[in-house]
Amino acid sequence: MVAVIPAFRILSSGLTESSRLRWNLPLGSLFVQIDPISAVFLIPILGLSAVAAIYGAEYLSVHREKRNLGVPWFFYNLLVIGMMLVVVARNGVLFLVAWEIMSLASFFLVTFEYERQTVCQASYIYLFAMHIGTAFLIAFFILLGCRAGSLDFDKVPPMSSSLAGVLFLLAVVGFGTKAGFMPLHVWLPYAHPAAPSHVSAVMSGVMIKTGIYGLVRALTILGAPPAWWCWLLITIGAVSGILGVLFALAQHDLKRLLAYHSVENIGIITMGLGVGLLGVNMNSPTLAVLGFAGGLFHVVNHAVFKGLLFLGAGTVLRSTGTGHIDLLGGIIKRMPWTGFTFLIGSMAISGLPPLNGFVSEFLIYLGAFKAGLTGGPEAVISALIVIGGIALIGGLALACFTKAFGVVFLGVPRSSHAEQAQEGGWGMKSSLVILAALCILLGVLSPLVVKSAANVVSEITSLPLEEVRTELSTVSTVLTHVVVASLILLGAIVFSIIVRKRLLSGRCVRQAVTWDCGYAEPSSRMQYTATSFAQPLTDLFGLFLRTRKSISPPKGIFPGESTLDTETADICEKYVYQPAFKRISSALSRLRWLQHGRLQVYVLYIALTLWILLIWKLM
Amino acid sequence: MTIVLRLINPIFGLVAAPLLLGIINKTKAGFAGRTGQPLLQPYYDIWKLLHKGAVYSRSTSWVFVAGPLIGLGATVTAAALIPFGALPALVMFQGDFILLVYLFGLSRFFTVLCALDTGSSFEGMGASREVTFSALSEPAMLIGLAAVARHTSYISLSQMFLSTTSDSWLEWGPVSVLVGFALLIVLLAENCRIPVDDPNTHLELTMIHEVMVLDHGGPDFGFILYTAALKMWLLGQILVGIAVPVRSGNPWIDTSASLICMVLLAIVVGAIESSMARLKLLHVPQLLVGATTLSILALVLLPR
Amino acid sequence: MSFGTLLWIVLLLPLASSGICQLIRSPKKILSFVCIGVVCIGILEVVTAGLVFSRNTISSCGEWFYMDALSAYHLIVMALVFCMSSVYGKHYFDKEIRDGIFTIKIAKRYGSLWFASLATMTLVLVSNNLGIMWVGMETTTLVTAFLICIRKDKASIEGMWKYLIVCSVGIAFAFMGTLFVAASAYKLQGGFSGGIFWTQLRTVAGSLDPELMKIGFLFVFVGYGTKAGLSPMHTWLPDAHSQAPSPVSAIFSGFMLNAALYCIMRYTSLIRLVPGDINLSRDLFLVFGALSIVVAAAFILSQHDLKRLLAYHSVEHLGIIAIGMGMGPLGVFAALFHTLNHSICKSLGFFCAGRLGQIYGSHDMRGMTGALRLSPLWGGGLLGSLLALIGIAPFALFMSELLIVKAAIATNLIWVLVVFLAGSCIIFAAASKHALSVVYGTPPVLDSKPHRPSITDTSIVVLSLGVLLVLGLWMPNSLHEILSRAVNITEGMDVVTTVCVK
Amino acid sequence: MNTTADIVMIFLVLTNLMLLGSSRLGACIRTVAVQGILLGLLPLLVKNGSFLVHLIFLSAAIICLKGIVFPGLLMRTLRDMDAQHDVEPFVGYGMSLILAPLALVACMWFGSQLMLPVEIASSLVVPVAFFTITSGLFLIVSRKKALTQVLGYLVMENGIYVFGASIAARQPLLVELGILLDVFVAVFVMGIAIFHINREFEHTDVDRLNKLKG
Repeated sequence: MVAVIPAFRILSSGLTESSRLRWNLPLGSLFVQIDPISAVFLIPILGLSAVAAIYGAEYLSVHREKRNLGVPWFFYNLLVIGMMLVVVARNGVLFLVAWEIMSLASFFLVTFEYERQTVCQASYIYLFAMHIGTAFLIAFFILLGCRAGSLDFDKVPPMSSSLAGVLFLLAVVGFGTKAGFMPLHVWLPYAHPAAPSHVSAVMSGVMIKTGIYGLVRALTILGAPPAWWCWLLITIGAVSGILGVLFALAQHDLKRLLAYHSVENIGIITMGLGVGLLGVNMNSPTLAVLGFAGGLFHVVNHAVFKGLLFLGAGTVLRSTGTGHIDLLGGIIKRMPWTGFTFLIGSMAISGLPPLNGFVSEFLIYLGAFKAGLTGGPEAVISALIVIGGIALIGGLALACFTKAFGVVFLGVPRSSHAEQAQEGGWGMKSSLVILAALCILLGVLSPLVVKSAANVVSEITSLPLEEVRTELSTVSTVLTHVVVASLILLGAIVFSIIVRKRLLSGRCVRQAVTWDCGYAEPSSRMQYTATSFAQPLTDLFGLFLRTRKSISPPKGIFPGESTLDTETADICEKYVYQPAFKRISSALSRLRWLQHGRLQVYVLYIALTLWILLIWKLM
Repeated sequence: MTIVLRLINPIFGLVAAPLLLGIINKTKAGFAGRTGQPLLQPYYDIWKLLHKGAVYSRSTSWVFVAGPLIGLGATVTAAALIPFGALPALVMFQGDFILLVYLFGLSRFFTVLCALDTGSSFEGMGASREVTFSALSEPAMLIGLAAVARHTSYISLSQMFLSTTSDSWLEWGPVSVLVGFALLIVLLAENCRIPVDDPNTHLELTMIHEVMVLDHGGPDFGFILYTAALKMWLLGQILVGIAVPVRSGNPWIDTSASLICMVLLAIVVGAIESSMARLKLLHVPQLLVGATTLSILALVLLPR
Repeated sequence: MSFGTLLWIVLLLPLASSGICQLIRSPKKILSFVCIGVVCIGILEVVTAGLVFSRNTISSCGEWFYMDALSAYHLIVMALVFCMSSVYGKHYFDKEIRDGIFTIKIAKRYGSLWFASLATMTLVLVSNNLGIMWVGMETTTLVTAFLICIRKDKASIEGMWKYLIVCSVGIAFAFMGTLFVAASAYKLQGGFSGGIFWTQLRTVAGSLDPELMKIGFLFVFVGYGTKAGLSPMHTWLPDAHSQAPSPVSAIFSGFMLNAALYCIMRYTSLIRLVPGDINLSRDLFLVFGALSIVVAAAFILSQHDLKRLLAYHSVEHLGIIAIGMGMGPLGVFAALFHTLNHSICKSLGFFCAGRLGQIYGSHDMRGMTGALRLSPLWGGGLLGSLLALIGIAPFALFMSELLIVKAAIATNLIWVLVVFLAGSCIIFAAASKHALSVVYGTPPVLDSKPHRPSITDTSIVVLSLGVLLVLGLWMPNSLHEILSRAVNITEGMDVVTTVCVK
Repeated sequence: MNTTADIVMIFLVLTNLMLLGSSRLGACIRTVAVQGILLGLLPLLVKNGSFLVHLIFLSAAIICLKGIVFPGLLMRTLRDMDAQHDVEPFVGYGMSLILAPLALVACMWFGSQLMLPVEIASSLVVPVAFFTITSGLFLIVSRKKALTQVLGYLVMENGIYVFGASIAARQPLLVELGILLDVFVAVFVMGIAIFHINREFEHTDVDRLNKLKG
């Protein structure tokens, strides 16, 4: 069952092979095709699914006696197949079916531990969000189909700008729900923590990327973009990025935190796409190439490091039994492998050189700066948004992951949970190590990787391949310099290590308690908690976060128990969706007097209906 | 030959960095009417520290040890990216300043982790302030550089500096002033100088950077001090590179001009430190956001 | 003529067996007899339908009995639903029998009425004379009324009474409509000898009196619409469905509503040929369909009784079918396809609901949790059927709704589309919330452990879900052919044009 | 002889008014019986009375069913139950009597709207038919006792029958038999149902059957 998935890897080598089978589905044809775009998304899907499967094999083993593990694995494979089908489908209906299979499979995986109340709620929200998204997609595809006469993607005629605009909006909402754009992201922080960790890794790592894929595909279908599309994408990206990382900063639960970071990274990717689209719109190939290459590269990178982080979090969760950050601490000594790999992942997601996260953000930056150089005022403004946005996101992400890693893995244990931590088995460790290695490799080999993106970008932007090649070669020379710099970094570090060894050789190196400014005995409860660590920033952006504090301050000369706890509800959920749903339901419940049990009135309805109709027709 | 030429600049930086601290201290002493410590005191300190033993907290892990080393490495690498006067940078490419900023980020990342590794509440406090302020100063710096890039129409530090000439100043004067101020604020914040932080306060509650390194000792602490000095020097280089349009063809004149400006900068910092009081911590974010606004203004004001 | 006799057999066999039921001595035997008999009749009916498809139409004893693709299609649906329900019913009543509620007296009544209702519904389908068709419909009401209150408690009697009165009134209106149509026929120059046979009316439809036909259609629509559970005439539906035993609810929801709708379709095919207000039927279908969807949404949103929930789902889906009927050939195609899917899916839903109700001792969803843990088969079946009902791919209902959306955009009826999508989203939210709360979570502690489901039960659930799945992914050519023929009949097209759904 | 037809029609209207006005269930049932007999006369009034045999047979059947059997059944049900008269209806008797003429006018207008091939020589046929239907509905809607509703339904069917007989008297037995059978079964079934209700609830107030709602 587990070994099945790597077997699929062969697929991702193919460049453009298509097959169109006759299929009697009403309004559908089984038309699949693998082109570079699909391949780019297919590779992470297969890779990450394989690694996560290796991990999951061990992760789920604790449930073995409790329930039948065939079911989750069945849905796991269904999920993988669904995702593959989504990226290779070239027919609207086939796409929708694959899309729903994917959503449904992941839904059932989320509900793996269905006895827990939180899981029920999460699964409900997830199902609902998916369905809303799908509704928009249905509208999108049917509208497309009615224009084209066929639902095959390659038969779409050029269309009027207004219609294209409508379609674009439909696509943004429909795919954005899956990808987790900021107003539509509500399901993520519920579904990801609820699912088993390897599943959340796959969901967050690759499944939400299918939303991005759909968007890219839609862009290729819809033809030349007007300027407002770019601005829309860039704005959405900036908003999702910044708010995503802010909410992540305010979380106490490790996996919830990671889920919000998915929103953030989707934001970065979207900004990349926006920049690329801007390039297409201003027909400056450099911009287009940088933007799209950056965006897609970030798709791959995010798959790698987010998968790594979720798996790491899973190991912590499984061995300590809690995901609450403030209950953990000091477990790097007990689980060194996990700790190290998680550190790599945190560095990558904070976009620190020389890891892969940096490279893709670097490309997007570069694009933005180029836009700032060349374009007119609106280009400058979008450049400003992107640069400022990513810079702020970078800073905040750094804060967030110093918090996550520092508080969870460093220091001394804050509770008995953290003390009982122990390292996972080989299956888990090996998958972590693989992903961590990938983080480093993708960073160091970035020049080569970027070169390979040529025909993807030309596919999306419909620029001539040669032009894209030349652009990419310049980019990759830049990246080689980056690599050189990181080599210097490595050298410097190694050098300083040697120096330190030399200096310390033969001198006394003692162990002592932490310098505690004269306190007698520092206990683990004196440590700085994650909440307080994030507090300056959460206060600074309190406007968006609306963190609810409940304080009972210490009173009296000999203060007794005093508590402070903070809880940050999702702003969109709390201030947009819940009121809306309340309003709808109250409006509809007005209709309920219709059925209040009086037979006579029921008969009256019929008579009245008839009379009304008769009068309507005879007048 | 060229590679040697390119190597001169970083090496020079590595050597001369602590001097700035010396100058600053001298200036402050001068303002205070003291003779003050000798100019080369920072070198002595570092030397002394390098030859001490070390004490490690029991709660720390290998991260605590790795921190200073990686910080030093990152900063040294950053030194390879910035030209000085006529001396070209060791490595130069499009968007090198992005790498620069993120290298600082890398070193900060590990400093903060070290602080958290000790498990001391004071160091955690310092760490949290550090990340807060840096998260705000990064946009200021990058947008400011974007403005410079726009009016020089280059996106590599070396080329930017080469093309900020006296007449470009005449053309973009106000913008460059805005950017200059923004960068100055960033410099002060990043190096924990007054008005953001007071390097020689002794109350842990008010410290930011100093408090994070309370537990380091011996060579590690030496590395940290040196890294701080180097960082000061590098940011100074950037500021000077943008602010000083001495571009006569003659390398000696240009380089010495920049050198003089560095000294001046140090003196200015010293002056600021001795003339201003430290801001309340709550006001620091406002200062940094102000810097960001300056940069944004600079970028938007640039006509095309 | 053999085929004619076949129709007679299909009609009389159920009557005969309903008589036989009175002679059997034990409830279990009766149930088995019902099961076997209905399956045999069902097979017979399917064979008949097959013959109809092969020979396009069958008629017998002059004009009185007549079948074409439309009625044959419905015949198949009916056979399917009845077979499923009877097989399910065989084990459903085990509990009642153990509790001594299901006495031999009741069992006899159940068996006879069951067969009788089968017979009457068949009569509706095979009769060519609109009057006889009406008689069939009316007797259906009266016969099934007593199936509702198999167990005589207050609630079920109340449900029965409401069902009886509301539907009878409605049916009376339908009869008025029939009379109007007859009148419009008698106004023809030279008179119109003979009864009101659908086939004959169809030939002369062009020259019928438009005014009378119009009024007649209004009456017929309201009348049969009451039986079909279109809002606002649906009021009897939740009461009757929730009170009836599950097999009965299944045939109500699974076929009786469709039978009523079938009658309306017959008239639609006439009214379309009548000169004058062509769009009359279209508008009626659209308005009432949309209304039903909205009302259903409103009631599903705040529903705590599982079977009432399913009943309102029927209102919704009949509404969907109705709006499909109002959207031109493609829409009608989708609507007919949806009829099949909905019948299968809804019957399954009622089966699972009934068994879970027996397990938990009530249908109040607030008390039902962890069904999946308690009884994987029925819990899973309920989850599956509800997911299918709220239109999740790759189940067949998703496909038919997709087709309806397509038809709506093709005929650009955007307002209907908006109502449909909005309503279905609300219903989705509400229904999935209920379904998940029932299926997941931790089960309460029950005094009695649920029995292991028998093999037949398992096969029912698995098969029906499987069929829905297959239909969702692959539509056999034959089905496509049948449906497009039926479409041609309802749309009043004489030349057979196959609907292109690609 | 259309005068006779008119007279019959007027009598029908009167019976309806009595039904709307009276509160005693027994009285209502007797009125319905009278109405049934009146209906029985209708087939004999058909223009150019061909098919005489058939028509006579028909009227005989109707008279004995609508005029004798059903009332008898209902009377028996009434005797089984304790309730003798319909206590406070939703719409008072006076009010009903005020509403009735309005309904009649509406029906007149409606009848004039549609050109029906009437075969009973009276311009009143169609309006009276509709009026009867309406008053039947009104009884169902506005009264509380289950029995009254059955009566209402019966009256409604009578109205339909008037309508049917008047426009389609010449056609084969089909429709009439349809009605007869239907009404027969209906009354029969409803009688049993009422019996059940009475036994379960110890009352037959329909408005107290309102447990199922929402």
